[in-house]
Amino acid sequence: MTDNIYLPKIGRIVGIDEETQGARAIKTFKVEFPNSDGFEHNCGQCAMLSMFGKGESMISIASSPLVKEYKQFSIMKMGRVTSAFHAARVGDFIGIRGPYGNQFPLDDWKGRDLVFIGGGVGLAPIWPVIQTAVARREDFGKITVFYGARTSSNIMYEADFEKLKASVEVQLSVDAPEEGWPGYTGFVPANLMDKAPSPDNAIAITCGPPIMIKFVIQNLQALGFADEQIYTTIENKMKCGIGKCGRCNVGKDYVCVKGPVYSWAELKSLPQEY
Amino acid sequence: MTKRTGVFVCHCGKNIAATVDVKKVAQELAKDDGVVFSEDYVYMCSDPGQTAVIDAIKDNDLNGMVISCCSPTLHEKTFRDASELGDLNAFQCEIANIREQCAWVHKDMEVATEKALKITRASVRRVQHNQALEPIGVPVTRRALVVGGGIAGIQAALDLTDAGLDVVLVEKQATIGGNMLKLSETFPTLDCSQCILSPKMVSVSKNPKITLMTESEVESISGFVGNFKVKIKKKAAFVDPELCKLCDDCTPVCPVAVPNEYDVGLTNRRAIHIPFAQAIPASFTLDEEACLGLDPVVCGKCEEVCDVGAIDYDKKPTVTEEDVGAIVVATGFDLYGMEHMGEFGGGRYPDVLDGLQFERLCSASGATEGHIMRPSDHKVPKEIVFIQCSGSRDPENHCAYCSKICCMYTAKHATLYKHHVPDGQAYIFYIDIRSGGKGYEEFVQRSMENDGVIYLRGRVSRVYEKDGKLKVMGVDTLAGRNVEINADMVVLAQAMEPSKGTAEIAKILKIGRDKDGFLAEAHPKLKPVESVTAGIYLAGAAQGPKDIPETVSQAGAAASKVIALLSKDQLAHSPTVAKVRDPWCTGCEMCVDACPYDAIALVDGKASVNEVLCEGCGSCVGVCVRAAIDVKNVTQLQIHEMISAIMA
Amino acid sequence: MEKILSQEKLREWVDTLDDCEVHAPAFADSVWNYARIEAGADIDLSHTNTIGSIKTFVFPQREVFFRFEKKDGVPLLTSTLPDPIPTVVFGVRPCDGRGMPRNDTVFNKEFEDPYYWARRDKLTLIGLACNQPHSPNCFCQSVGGSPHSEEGLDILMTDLGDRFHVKGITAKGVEIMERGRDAFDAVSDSDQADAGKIHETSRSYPQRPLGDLDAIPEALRENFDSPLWADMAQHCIGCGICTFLCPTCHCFDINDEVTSPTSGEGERVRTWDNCQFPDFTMHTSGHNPRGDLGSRLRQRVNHKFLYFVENHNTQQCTGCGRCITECPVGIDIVAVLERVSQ
Amino acid sequence: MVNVEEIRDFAAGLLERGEVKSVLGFRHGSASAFAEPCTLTEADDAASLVWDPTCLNNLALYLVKDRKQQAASKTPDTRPVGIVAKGCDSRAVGVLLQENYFKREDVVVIGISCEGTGVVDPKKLSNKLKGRTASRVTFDGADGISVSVYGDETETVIPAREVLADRCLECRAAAPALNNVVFGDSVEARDYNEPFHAAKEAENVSEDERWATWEHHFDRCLRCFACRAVCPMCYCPECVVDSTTFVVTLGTSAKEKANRIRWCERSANTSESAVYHLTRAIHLAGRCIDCGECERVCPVNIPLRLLNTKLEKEAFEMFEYQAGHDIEQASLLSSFRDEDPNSFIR
Repeated sequence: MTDNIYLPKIGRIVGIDEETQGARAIKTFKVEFPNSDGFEHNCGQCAMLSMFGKGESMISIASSPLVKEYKQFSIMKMGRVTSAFHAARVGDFIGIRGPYGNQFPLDDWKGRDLVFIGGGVGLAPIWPVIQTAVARREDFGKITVFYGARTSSNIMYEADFEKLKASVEVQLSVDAPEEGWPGYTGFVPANLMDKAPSPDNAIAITCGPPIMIKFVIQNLQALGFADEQIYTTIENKMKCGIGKCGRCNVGKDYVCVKGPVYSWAELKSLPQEY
Repeated sequence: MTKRTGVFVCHCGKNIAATVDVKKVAQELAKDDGVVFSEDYVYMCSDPGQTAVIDAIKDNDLNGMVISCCSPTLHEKTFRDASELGDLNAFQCEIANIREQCAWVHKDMEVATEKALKITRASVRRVQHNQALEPIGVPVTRRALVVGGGIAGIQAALDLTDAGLDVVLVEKQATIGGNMLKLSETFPTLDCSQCILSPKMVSVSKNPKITLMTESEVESISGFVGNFKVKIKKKAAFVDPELCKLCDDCTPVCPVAVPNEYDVGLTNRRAIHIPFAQAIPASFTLDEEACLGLDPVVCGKCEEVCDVGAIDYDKKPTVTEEDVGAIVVATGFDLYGMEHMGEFGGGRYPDVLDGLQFERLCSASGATEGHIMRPSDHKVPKEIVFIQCSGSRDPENHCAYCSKICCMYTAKHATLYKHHVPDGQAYIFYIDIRSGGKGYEEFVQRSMENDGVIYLRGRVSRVYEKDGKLKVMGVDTLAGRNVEINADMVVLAQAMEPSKGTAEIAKILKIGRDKDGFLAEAHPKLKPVESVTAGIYLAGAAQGPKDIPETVSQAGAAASKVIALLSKDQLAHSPTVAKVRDPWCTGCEMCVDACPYDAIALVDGKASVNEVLCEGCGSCVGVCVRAAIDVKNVTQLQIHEMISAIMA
Repeated sequence: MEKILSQEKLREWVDTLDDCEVHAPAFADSVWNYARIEAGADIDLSHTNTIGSIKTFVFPQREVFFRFEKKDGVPLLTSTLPDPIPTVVFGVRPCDGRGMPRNDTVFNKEFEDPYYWARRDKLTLIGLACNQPHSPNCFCQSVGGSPHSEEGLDILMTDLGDRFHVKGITAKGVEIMERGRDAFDAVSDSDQADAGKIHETSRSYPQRPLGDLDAIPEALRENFDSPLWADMAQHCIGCGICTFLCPTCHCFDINDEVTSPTSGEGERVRTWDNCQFPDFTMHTSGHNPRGDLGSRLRQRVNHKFLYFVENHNTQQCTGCGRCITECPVGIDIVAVLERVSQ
Repeated sequence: MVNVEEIRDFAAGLLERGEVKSVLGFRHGSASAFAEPCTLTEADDAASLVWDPTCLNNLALYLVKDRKQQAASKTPDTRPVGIVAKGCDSRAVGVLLQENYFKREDVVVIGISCEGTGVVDPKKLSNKLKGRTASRVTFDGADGISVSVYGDETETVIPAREVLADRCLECRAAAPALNNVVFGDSVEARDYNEPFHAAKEAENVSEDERWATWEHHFDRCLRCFACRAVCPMCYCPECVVDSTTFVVTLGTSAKEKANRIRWCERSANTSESAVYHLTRAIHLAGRCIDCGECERVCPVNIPLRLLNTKLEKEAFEMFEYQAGHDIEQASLLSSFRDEDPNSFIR
């Protein structure tokens, strides 16, 4: 008999970090597989997380594939399922299906400079790429991470950023002036223009709010990045995660299977329906 | 926020514990999601019980609690107060009623326990979605309105002024006094009605804190408890009471005679008249409807003869607006119409009278100056039949309820009759005698024993006139035979019904009425003088049939409720009010129409709730097909949660 | 295998399938629909097309994936994979038959859907060729099918008046025929000729043309941003009739249905969903990539005539015409394609 | 008799003079004999308007749609809309006016009297034609409907009463009372069925049988929601019994979304579908104007009209209330009378 693709594996929450507060708070969950039936994943892939009785949500896997002990998910409190996650405690059980979707072609980028541009919770999908790239530091050229949050208290993975600074260039920004803020003040696309990374032999990877992505891509193009040098991930409402339920398609592609990672060149060829 | 709910299951001695396994309820609920504390105790409402609640709140850092005990009407306040003492918002405390709604109505312990569990669980699910709420503070106007100037209204007004409050007393008729003014003697002491009422009426007229408005009616009301605005319409004062010298020069010249309502139609009066010699206010008045047209060209005779110029036909009705903080409604009763009693000759034969007419016959101030005689031929009736329950206790044809006072006043009538006509014979047809009250039973016995009144247990089927007599066809069920009496007079103890204006005033004030048309009390036992609208209280026979002592007590009770209400600078209005969920509202206005308190209005095309006016009754929730309105802490979500907890 | 079955022997054949669930069209509530045939009951094959399509046999409107409960605090999941007895469906119109391989594709692809296949593997489809179109909205031939298409069917029957021509197409079909071999007669040349003639006549009825099928994808691509869509969807009411009745529409929703709110027990359930419903693609944030009726009509048409063609090289439409006939407001997929192609 | 040319001229005039931004009417459909809705914006297009016994739709639905579109639009076009309305349809406009959905001046009601007949019931017609499809359906005199059959173009005249929709047989207001203009004669006496005939018939069945019937119907329901989607009264932004419509705005919090009540699940099983249909029926009590659209569109022929007319009958018999008859009247659900026997606010 074939595997039942709809039957989730059981995961256990082993750590919860409160990343940001507020109405749309973000928490990061570390999840283990107590039945040692976990799965391997690639950078950029997602998993369908369940709170039994509430339902499922597609969430990007925010930990590096190199980390085997647990998977990490950063979840913004948005609706029924995510609220249930936010009410969860360490030790609670959840369901996981996956991994789903394609991946960032990290192997194709050997020897190139990497520019990561993230905003808000949009850092989560590209975080495993950053982590993996840092772990394989010698494979890549210059690595720069741009990240912006509304305020300094909204910065995700704050402690990890400190470690990151040892091996890559980190450019943090906050939207509005704050006393004692050492980094850039202003929006991410502006910070990007300000620092103007070179497009030569570089790949730009961006994720964040739609409006941020729009201006980041405009600015990247202005800096001379070609469409093929720009990568992003997109999201749509998903129910099955396996290209059957019919709702997440952008043109002929089901994002859950063909996406979520697209180069700007690929994305441009699809209908603007996401 | 993580739910930390506490559950407290009360034994209520054996009241609950005899039927419900309270320990099991507490133990089972301890396993429920979010329940961090669950215990039972023998008397939760006792001092140690409340202390345990307060301690448990603090020790377990509760953010919600359910007391599983008796009805919330009994102890919701008790436990909400305890909740506050434990630093838990009072509205995070809910009562699960497992006594009245479970233990008392079941016998099987297993079943009752299961039900108690579900009731409590539903409340737990509800309270877990309760919001912390703060009472809404409302300023008060320290002034009261009394509607109706009968004994109830008079008593309430006087009691209110005793507490230092200003009172507006509104009476529809030209004089205060109401029905009591028409009575001769009162049971069981047979003291003179007017003698005990008149001093009170004079007190009203002399009381500087009472603004007396006769010939006036409440036209409309706005505002809310503590802050009503009442529009009062006063009929045109064609006779200026300040100028009127009570000389009575005007009535002889008046060409119009109409039945005198004060004498229940037994006598006539003129269009210009004084209702009654001791009327308060003491003034003549002009009956606008009877008068030939208020037009000097047509008549104008009374104006001509009035030396002091007290009469002015050009006067117009006036409308004044009064600010009051509370209202007592005491609109009294009327007797059920004689025209309904065709089988007893009611409305057909002049010698078939109703109780009030008989009172007038007995009264020294009445048409016959206290001599009992037949209206038809002024002969003294030698045989008189009283029929009790005339129009009462007859759900098929008339009023379903018992009018309560008729047994007593009929006994009084028969006694008075015997005092006036010692050689006459009085018969009373009755179903049963209801003489509960101090000295009442003795009074009835006396009428039988001392006055030889013949009590016939049975119904009268028909009364008809034959050979100048009223033939009363009845049955004596005790003797088991038919009875025929050739009576000279028949007196029907007509049912009491709310006075004619009661329906109108109930509508204007938006207070409910019961199925019989009497004003509805907020709770039949625990809130007998409160109406369903906050700040409006009930007194007297408009709320239900009652005699004078009861009426006076209720009037005093209503007054003390008003005094208590207006003794504060600010009123705390319950915050469990309706709240509109804007995106869902389509502005259909159904809730606006349905709201009995006028608390909802459309603002920019969406319903908007005036929280001070809202009583949280939920009528709006019921009519909103869009589910766009909720009552706080009784939200749809909470109801859904409760239903699913019960159905699970 | 080809055989002849006289009308009166149909029952005899059906009776040999007593270990199967047998379904056939039945007229009830003023509408033809599939109904379970109890043992010994007659089958009426005089039907037009059924209102519901045969997809319900493999993709029921409600499918429980698994039950969940808590055991010692740990979620315990119990799969509810169906294990049905063999099911035989009579009277499948060829358009519906052609829908089945298209559904197979969807439920196969990268991930095999065990619930679909558990039912599909046990399903035998006995088709009935159409001797004439049932409605002016039939357009099977315009999408590459035919009134006697064998695609997707295990057996094809042709009504020759007093008898059926019965052709076993798949091994599964032949096996079903074998079981009732006593009921069948051998096929004569004249039977073959009669069947051929009926097939030919049935093809000759005029059907609504779609023009050049191969040109449609390009037309749809070009008109993606056309204001035509909003115009054509102007009277659409956003109901689910077109997709729920469609033999190839397969979109679904997955929800948890809690059966005991106190213990948290419940079921994860798949239900039909519908690209015409407003929440179909609505993100939790409220953003909706297909927020208006025009874009939703475009999605339905594009899915069938563009995306499916791009992915699987065939239309996801078999011309049954249900969506046209049953649309309460006259939205007509043929007319839509005509307008887009102009 | 209704002269369709007059309707066309009137509609064209409205558009020409700019008195309306559009006219909602009927035109020939591309798919079958049945007319379909159309929205005219140019006077020249008025020639496509038709009037025949297949003009089934209650176009008031599109007034609701327009109102929703204008509310969502940054540049709303608030000019009035013209609508071709039968008697029942005009009552729908009446209810929408009672419920403040728009104002009287926002709509120009082009009333058409159904005179002695009404519109056909596609299911009855289909039964009549033994499953075959009609290719042409027209009025034939005062009490006749002429029908041509697909694949066999001979014309048959059928007595109207045999194929008219039940609601037309029971109709009490064949001519729209709420109108700016009426075409056709107001026919008072209509010798068909008494009002609520079908509902009364259904009541004459034992409780057990009734339950069995409805269980059967609810079990068949596909939950395609066409009945709700086609109903002009079902204009709620969010339907309380269903998760396919819900309001999410930028201000909608995660908590509100998480706490959204599922009164009924998405599963199309008997109990969930019963909750859906019964709740809908209750929400239409005193609002339903018996246009019969819910029943007409049901692909599996659930006799939904019975549910609604049953409640309409109760409203009429208990409170003499008829939805949409008096646009000044308070809605049934929100009004009470002092003499109502039950205590209202306790």
